[in-house]
Amino acid sequence: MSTLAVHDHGVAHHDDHGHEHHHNETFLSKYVFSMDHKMIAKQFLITGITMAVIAMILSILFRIQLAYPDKSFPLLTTLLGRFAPNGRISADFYLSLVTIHGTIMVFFVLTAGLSGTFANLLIPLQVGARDMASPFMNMLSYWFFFLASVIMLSSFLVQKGPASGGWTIYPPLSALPKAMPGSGEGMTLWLISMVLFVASSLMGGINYVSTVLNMRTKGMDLWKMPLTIWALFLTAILGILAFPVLVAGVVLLIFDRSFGTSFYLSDIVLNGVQQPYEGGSPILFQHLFWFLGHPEVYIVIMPAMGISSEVMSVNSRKPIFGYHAMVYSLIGITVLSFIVWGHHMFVTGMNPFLGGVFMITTLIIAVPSAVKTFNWLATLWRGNIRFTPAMLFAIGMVSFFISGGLTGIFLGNAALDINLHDTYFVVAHFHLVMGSAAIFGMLAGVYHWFPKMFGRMMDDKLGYLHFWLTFIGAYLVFFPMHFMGLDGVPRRYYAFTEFVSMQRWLTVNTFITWAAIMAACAQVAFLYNFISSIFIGKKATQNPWESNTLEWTTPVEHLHGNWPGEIPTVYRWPYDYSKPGAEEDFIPQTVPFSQTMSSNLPHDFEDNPKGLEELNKFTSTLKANEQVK
Amino acid sequence: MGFRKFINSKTLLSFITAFMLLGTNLLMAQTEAPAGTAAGQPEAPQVDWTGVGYYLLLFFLVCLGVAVVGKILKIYDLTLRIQGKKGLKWNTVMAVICLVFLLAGLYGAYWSFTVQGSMTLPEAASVHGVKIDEMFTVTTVLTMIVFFVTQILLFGFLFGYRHSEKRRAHFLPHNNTIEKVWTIAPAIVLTILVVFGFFTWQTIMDNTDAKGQPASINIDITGHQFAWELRYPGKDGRLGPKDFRMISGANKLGVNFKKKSSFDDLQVDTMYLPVNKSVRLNIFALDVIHSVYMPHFRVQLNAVPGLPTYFKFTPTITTEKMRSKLDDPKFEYLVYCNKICGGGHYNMQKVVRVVTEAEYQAWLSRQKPYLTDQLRKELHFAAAGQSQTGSQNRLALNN
Amino acid sequence: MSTESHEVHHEEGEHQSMTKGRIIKVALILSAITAVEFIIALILVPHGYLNIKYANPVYIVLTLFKAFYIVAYFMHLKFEKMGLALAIIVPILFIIGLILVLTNESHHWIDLRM
Amino acid sequence: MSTAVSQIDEVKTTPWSGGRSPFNVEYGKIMMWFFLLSDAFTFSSLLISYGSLRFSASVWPAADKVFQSVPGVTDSGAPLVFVGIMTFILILSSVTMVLAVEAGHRNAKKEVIGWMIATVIGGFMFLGCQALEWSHLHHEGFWWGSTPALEELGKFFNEGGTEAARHMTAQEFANLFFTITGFHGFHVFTGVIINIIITVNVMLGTYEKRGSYLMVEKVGLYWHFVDLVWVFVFTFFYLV
Ligand code: HEA
Ligand code: HEA
Ligand code: CUA
Ligand SMILES: [Cu+2]
Repeated sequence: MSTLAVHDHGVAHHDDHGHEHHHNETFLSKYVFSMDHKMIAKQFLITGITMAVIAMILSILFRIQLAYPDKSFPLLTTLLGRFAPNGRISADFYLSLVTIHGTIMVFFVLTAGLSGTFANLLIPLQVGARDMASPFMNMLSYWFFFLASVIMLSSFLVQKGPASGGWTIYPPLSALPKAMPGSGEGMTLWLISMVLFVASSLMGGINYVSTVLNMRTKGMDLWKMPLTIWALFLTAILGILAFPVLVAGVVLLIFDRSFGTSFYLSDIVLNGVQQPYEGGSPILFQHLFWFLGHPEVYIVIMPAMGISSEVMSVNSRKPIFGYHAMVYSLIGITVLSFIVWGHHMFVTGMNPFLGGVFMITTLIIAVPSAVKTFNWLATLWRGNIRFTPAMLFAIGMVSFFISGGLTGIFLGNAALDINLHDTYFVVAHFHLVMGSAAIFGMLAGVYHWFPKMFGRMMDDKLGYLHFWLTFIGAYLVFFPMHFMGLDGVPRRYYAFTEFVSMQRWLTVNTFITWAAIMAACAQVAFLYNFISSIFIGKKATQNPWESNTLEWTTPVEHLHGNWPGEIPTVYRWPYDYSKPGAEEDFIPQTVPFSQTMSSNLPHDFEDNPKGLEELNKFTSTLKANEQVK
Repeated sequence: MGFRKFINSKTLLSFITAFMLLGTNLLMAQTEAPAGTAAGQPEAPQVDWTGVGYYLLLFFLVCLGVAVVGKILKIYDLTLRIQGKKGLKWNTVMAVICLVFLLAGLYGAYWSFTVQGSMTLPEAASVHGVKIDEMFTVTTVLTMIVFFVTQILLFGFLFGYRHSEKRRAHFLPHNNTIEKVWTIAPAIVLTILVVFGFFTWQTIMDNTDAKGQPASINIDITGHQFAWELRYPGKDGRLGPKDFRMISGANKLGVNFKKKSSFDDLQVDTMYLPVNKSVRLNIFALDVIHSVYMPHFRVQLNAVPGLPTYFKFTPTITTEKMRSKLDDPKFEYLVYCNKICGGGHYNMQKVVRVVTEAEYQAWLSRQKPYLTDQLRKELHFAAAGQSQTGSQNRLALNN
Repeated sequence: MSTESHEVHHEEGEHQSMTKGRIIKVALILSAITAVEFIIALILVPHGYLNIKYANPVYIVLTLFKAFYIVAYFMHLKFEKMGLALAIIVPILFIIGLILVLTNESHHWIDLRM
Repeated sequence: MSTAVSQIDEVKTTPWSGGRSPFNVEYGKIMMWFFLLSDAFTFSSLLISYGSLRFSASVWPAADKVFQSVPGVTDSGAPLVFVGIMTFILILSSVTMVLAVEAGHRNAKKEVIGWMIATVIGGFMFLGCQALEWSHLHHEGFWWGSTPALEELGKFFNEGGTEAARHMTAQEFANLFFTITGFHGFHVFTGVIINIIITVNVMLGTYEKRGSYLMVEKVGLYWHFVDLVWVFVFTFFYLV
């Protein structure tokens, strides 16, 4: 990281540096402590998938409890031991399951797993760099993430079970070790794991940002970057600015837990005993948490948006519609996401005045989102659509984002949120938009760039099977939840048997659970497809999807520094698909305009007047010739 | 072609077992149901492994089925190719499935709206609740239009513009006018929603008693793990102050009895509310955050330790009326706890009865004062002793 | 997104970075500001020349001045390209949002505790 | 035609059009800047939390009554003198750091070493002072979760306020003071460690070989940032 000399030659110097690193390759330096961004990307992906599967199994476990609240499953006792005495998950452990499920899915799968994988894989490849700005910190970033994952999972081994205060760990519940079993060592481990995780994502983030800023190849100006890069770039910035605030909140929480301070605590009597806390405010934590928390949810969705845009453009053989609008809407979402966090706190005792303000800012976010949605639709319009599995998942992402986003409009309305807050309506909302849309974006990325990562193709048919089962499954799981929410069924409830009014939802719950199990089984198809294709998939060609972006100009066999010779220069934007007058229906970014005179448009030379003149000359001569004939 | 390996692959076997171990439970549930109901005996009931095996078998069969179908398709595909035909066009197949999904999905959504939609909350039983419900209808209409239009377009395009060798996609990078349109259109829709919503919110959250109308009834509701405590004002209509340092066995809420106003406060177990009288809930929590959630009145506000909050509303439908409306003689309004607060979070309810003014007064007169005889005795010595605990070493108590 | 215009300024900015002389000057300014703060805290306020209510804003303004000098000269941001400067300064605006909200909240907490 | 081609294919060479750093800044420095940006957010949130808790309190200990001692010299009657010294030390060490960087630009190894050592010493002195400050407050009875006895509290406050309120805010004050200055102290400490490492590297001539003292500049950035944070901590804990 500490090589460089004179500023101006930063890039150049970096390259030969990039090579120095990888002379003699041992197994350790190639597969374990690798500093090659492509390998690190794979590490992130595989860890991410593992965590995803674990979190999914957790969700199935607590779904079973919700579906059969008063039945006993001896197997659970066999699997979970003390957490499920005589065949039933205990109330506290149910909350642990939900909490860890949420935490893993949001942070470990969709933050590290998603950004980590695709930022590492795509940024250097698509902007034309030899490697990340600092391969070393990149490696550290992965290993911190790995450590965090291990610690998070290890909390299942402590006596009183993992953290169980919900993934939002509101104090006092999370601050008072005696308030519930999960707030003991489990919560401590959660906090430690989270600090490591933030360190990891910070190291990753600054790396991505400086790579995109500094290491673009010749000609790759900001308006020639693929939307994936834009999305990942802005995501990284979001992370850099949002996570530190969580750190502050967590630090104060740790002190409250272990050093007798009272930042978040006041006037507390825990089962009859006065606690000596005065003057703190639980609301303070909620502000600090959601100042991260809301940007976090966009950290989760924006890479998925970028990936889907790219995949949809490639597979409908059509330029993405309104490239500039897409970029500006991404920027808009990035900025807005920092001023809406209060919409999670409408009824938590926040000043109602602020509630009104946050409601306005929140609903504004729908506008850039609308632009994106409609642009996606316009991209499909009169396209020539190829249904690769990746394409299907990208489309699924759009469908889910619309459904989930629209429910967000209800929640964003403070007045309506009074009755919807913390009901299953919220659960439905964020599963559609995050648990489904973002996951589908990630899966689209996996199917699309698998050839780039592993040099082999995944099996299409299994991909189709996986998609339809998951797509239908997810809708079946999450659509009915809205109506439970509208009936005022609260979330984080261990059983709906205690309330007469909720018992009639039991059949629906059973149905949801089986739909979830179905969707979960569908993941077997994915996992089998994924693993087997790594070893026995059919070999990939260099540019299997006939795509324009730079990564497909690299050889199938990975090599450090990505390109054997010079890094190619970029001449055009990444979306010249089905350009009239071109013989192929795609023109890679590296093809100079002079080779495609017949297909050039004045629009291509907006910032190159000389070029425009030449083009006009050329066209006029063409016309002249025609007249001669 | 993956399917053969799909069946006889070891990696897969392990996955299947892993997943099926989860899928198995239903059957055992039936076999073990008695054990479950008689859940009290310490030793865990035995796992019925035949049940597990049964489900494993089932999954195998499914995989087999999938594999066979795959094979058949493959062979069919080959025969077509041998006959020099194009072979099976998966792309078209997918396009068709998309269309099918659209139609099925639309029907499914409709079904869900009608059937499950009818299971949702009855009409709002409070003044502001009605406003919220209007708000809700407007939002639903607008968003559902968007929902159906966009989804139909999405899947319609998928089918309509599926790949074909003859066509080329229409090169259309951008079109500023239409982009402006669909930036501004949602902006307008949202402005409507924002303005409408903003004023609704303001009116609901404005907790000051308007001049002229009588002051609203003050009721203290205090959450703790895992129950709600209620305190009503006595004749003076005022609630005495509280201090968590004064909490003791008999004085659960730490009411401060140095003040006169606390002497006639009442302790009640069911929340009775007079219909059409404005009520002001003063919301407290003793240990962790809870949330007073009364969905039928569209009322919710968190109970935060150290930060008293309050919510003002006016019930409009008596319990009786609501029972007849829903013709469910056992119907009760309820307070739920709607903020995760520990193991008992899922069962922290309190019955709310909305009654006529007369009934209310009658009921009120029957309630016992908070200041029980036992508490009287206790107070003489306890009052002093209690306040000390406040300033002990914090670490000791913390963990 | 284009900063061509600043290139020129930058080029010489790079090489005429911080001379010893300027360093000393900035150091003196910083000490001076600190000194002023002490005078306010130890003389003006105690002897009632200045009400604490007005002193606090003054402190904050002076602090911001110090911050400016440290960032601009010691951290050399003044001589970097405008682009970088903006990239660092603009995000700080979000902090202001947090400040506004939490000040508002803290006053609300007082009302609630009444 | 060939000229035409060349012009049509001509690639812009403006700062943002790739092939170079748009800021003419080497990537390591950009990374350092963004790291500092995010660290700035952490400290801001801590200070904002401090602010919100303090605003919502009725009374607050008066800085010039709490910080009255100059360890070793006097135990009271010298308000803010000691912290003045601390501040001055930190600013000085910041100055020496700039001088080291400036020397680095001239590739003057000897000078760099000299200034770096000066900086390290400054850092250690600051940490020492902070240790003294802490132990003093600790002896007076302030600590995480503990305050001086109720009757002694009076002397730390200007205006009235009930005894309960005073006890409460004194506690809040102690918690916030130790947490935030502690967090800052931790940054200073890491800064000193890094400085030492860099100094050693300079002595070994690592950067001389490399032809540039950029590394010194980067740690310089970090060190100034620590100073910057202190400026705010100082204002909000000792003055306001
Ligand atoms: C990927 C993550 C993601 C995304 C993208 C969103 C997007 C949005 N979310 Fe979501 N949200 C979460 C994840 C996400 N959310 C999570 C995890 C929670 C729960 C946290 C917890 O408590 O555990 C949550 C909770 C949550 C709440 C708090 C609910 C509560 O606890 O009471 C609110 C309230 O305002 C909200 C609002 C919104 C809004 C307005 C959007 C908007 O961005 C949506 C914008 C998109 C559209 C509007 C659809 C497309 C647009 C069109 C088709 C144009 C036409 C539309 C109109 C004209 C209306 N969300
Ligand atoms: C990405 C986020 C994500 C995902 C994917 C899921 C997936 C699921 N969730 Fe999760 N859930 C959360 C995030 C997520 N959830 C959060 C944040 C909470 C709140 C926690 C809290 O309250 O504190 C929550 C809470 C929550 C609840 C509420 C519990 C309660 O409040 O009592 C329920 C109830 O049914 C539920 C169910 C499910 C189900 C059935 C699935 C599954 O959909 C099951 C079906 C499986 C899939 C749809 C496939 C998923 C894909 C993979 C696993 C493959 C991975 C591969 C790659 C990523 C390449 N979840
Ligand atoms: Cu009480 Cu949840
Ligand atoms: Cu949000």
